[in-house]
Amino acid sequence: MKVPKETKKIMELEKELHSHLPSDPALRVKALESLLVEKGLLNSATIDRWIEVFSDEVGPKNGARVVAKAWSDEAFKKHLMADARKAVDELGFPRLEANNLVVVENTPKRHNVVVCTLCSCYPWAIMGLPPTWYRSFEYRSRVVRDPRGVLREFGLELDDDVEVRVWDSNADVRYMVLPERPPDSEGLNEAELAALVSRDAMVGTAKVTTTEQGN
Amino acid sequence: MKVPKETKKIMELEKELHSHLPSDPALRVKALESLLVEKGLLNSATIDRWIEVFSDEVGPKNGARVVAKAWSDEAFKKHLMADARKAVDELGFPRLEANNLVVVENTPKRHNVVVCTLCSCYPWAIMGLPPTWYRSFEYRSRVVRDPRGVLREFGLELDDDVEVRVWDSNADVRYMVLPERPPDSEGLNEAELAALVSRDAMVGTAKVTTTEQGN
Amino acid sequence: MDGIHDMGGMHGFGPVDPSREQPFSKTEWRARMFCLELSYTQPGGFNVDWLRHVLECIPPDVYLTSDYFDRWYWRDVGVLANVGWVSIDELASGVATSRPQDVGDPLPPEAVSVMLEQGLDSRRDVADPPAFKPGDRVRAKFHSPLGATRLPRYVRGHVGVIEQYHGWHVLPDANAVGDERPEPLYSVGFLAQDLWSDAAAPGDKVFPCLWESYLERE
Amino acid sequence: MDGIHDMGGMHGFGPVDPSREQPFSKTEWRARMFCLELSYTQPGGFNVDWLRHVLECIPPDVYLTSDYFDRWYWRDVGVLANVGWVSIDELASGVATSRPQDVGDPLPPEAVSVMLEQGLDSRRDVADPPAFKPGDRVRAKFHSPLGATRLPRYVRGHVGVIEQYHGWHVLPDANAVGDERPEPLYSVGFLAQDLWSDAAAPGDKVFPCLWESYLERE
Repeated sequence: MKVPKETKKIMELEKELHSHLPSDPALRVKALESLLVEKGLLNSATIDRWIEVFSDEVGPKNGARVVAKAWSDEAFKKHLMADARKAVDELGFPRLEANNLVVVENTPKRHNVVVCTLCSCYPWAIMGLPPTWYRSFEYRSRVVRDPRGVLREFGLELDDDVEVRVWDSNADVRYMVLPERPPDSEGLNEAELAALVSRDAMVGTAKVTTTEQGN
Repeated sequence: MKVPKETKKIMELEKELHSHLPSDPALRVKALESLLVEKGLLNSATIDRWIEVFSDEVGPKNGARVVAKAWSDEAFKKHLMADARKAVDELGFPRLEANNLVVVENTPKRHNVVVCTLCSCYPWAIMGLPPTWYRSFEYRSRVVRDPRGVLREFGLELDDDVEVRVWDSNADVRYMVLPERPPDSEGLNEAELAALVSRDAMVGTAKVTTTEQGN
Repeated sequence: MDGIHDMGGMHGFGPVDPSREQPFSKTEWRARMFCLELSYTQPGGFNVDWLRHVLECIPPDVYLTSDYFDRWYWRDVGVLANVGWVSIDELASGVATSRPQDVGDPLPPEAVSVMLEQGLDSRRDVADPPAFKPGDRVRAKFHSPLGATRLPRYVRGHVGVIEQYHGWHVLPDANAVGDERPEPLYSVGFLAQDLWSDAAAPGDKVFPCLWESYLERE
Repeated sequence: MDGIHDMGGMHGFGPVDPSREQPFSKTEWRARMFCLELSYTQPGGFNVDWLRHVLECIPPDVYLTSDYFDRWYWRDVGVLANVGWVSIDELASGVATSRPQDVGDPLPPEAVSVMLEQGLDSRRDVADPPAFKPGDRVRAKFHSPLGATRLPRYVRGHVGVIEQYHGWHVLPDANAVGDERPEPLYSVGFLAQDLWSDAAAPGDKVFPCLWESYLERE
């Protein structure tokens, strides 16, 4: 089917739709689902299945395993930094929204942080759904301009001599931050290390410590 | 009194004010007026007096007189184009928001139109209050980028060989457009000419014709 | 400041409705708000650049969803609350719990004609010659401080031609914070086709007014 | 497009609230909306660049006042209404009055694992060498068509340095309207101090991904 694609027409249409439909999004979404099912365009069981996937099967635990392995296995880390997608394939993780994965490494003198200023792109298959704050206008607008100020709001204070690198996921490249391994974590195995790695640490808005639980 | 002027603090304050005050602007404005009167910061009779001024004493009729005189008196027009403020002083018009007046002249090959993209600056003393559409986001955002499209929405279609000049009143310079005199207006005196000149013609979103009444 | 107010050239707003008019009378809240702004005693005295900047600090969603004169309300209560002359409780109730000291009498109705006659003028009497003359090619700087400025975003980084020199005017960036620093002011002409990828006609031009420190010679 | 979505660097938004979390379950409308988007039959087939562009066409005030997943709703009903597959009356009532022809069966739950495994990839297998290499200095063009683009406004006109080459990827500007035109894609590093007047630290950098036609050699 050839779809007409005129920006001005879509702008008018969006205005019209908004001015005619009720305000409660929960009601509108429910009506949309019923309508699409009736029209043969949607199977509600497929929605249920996706919700299961994002509740149980993909999430920041995937990324935490990647981080823990990179900390524990120098050859894997080298592979990960050179070609993150292939390295992550080894762990059997899916590829949805992570086909062009790039891992950026934090060091004592360099801190990385990830955003999508234009919408909220995020490596779903490796990290799950983006946090609510990641999708907020506050984060999207401010972290490219005042990263140190934003990180302070997360309780993360960076020294002046640390270089901050902000990665904008405005294309289909998806970023994951490889945080610094906490200094007092020598005795831990991969599973124990993975349990320390929070979602926020892989976006770059937190550090990993041995006293904190991953989420 | 030394006023603290910190942008970040004002942003926080505006957010806080908005989240705590009722939604109906009519009620809020009424409460503000009472409050300021009680505090000795405001005299309600002064508001009433200003409303009289803007209802009866200043308005587009002032500008229309300027236009009609420029059409009828070549020496005045020359003075107006060289130093609009001094020329307008001759007519005894006030200066509020028009101390730095510039008149831009329409010709068969050049059409001028005025906007303030950053707020809604307008030559009050000469033209009265800006029209509602002049203050709209639609006009402010679009007329600098798509002047021909916006003018079409006013029913004004310009030929391709007419140069469009858009004047942004972002500083304290205020613009008035001197429209083209309609060709079939030879016999008319200044007062009759002034009656033809609409407010929109002096902003540049209309032409003057002998069939149309000024407003 | 890169705020929502700086909307010249923004896509996404629909057609202009030229027929929209709002009533203006002594009982209309919009008329009262507009004229209140011209009448009340402002802390530190009237400073249009500070007022404009406070308006720009309204949250973007509130800015886009409020009536024009309601934005004036948010601005003026911001100006007053900033110095502690009004509180949120007072604004909600309309009842004063304190009164600012040493503010003198409020503006009487008789003062209106003088204000109307004279207005305010950002121009200053400086004899020094300006750096640019009509015809000079200049580039607008990437200047976007967190604070007041009147350099519209749509010309930043672009080259234009000086059209007209308007004398020395106080710089809004400084004046907003109480520092009067006049500079030469120019109308600068930019070709629409340089500014916008979707500009329709080759000869069309846009003329913002730019202060000298916003410009560099090209 | 110079839309409200292009908010990188905009002032006026307040502090981030890291503690905000939203529930995700089978009965939550946000979760259903998110997963509906992955499940329904889209006219012309799934095209992420078109979907993103339709989202950008939501009126700016609606964009700023709607929940994230509610914006997804507005996008998807726009996509559907644009081809006449749904009407405003149907969306309001939830009751279908017509049914699109020749659309086949909707996506079954069994298809989810394959989509999850493979995802979609904007990369194309093109062997031609890219024009730029890491270390090259490039300037982002003033490119702001009335249409899809992924060139963020905050780098336009600024000079950066090629950091990394990512192979050839379909250009969103063309792909959104159904024209697959791959180009070399790069991460480009810009000094924060070049981009923002109020940048705090001298070494900080911002790295958007830019397609080759967005850039010119400096």
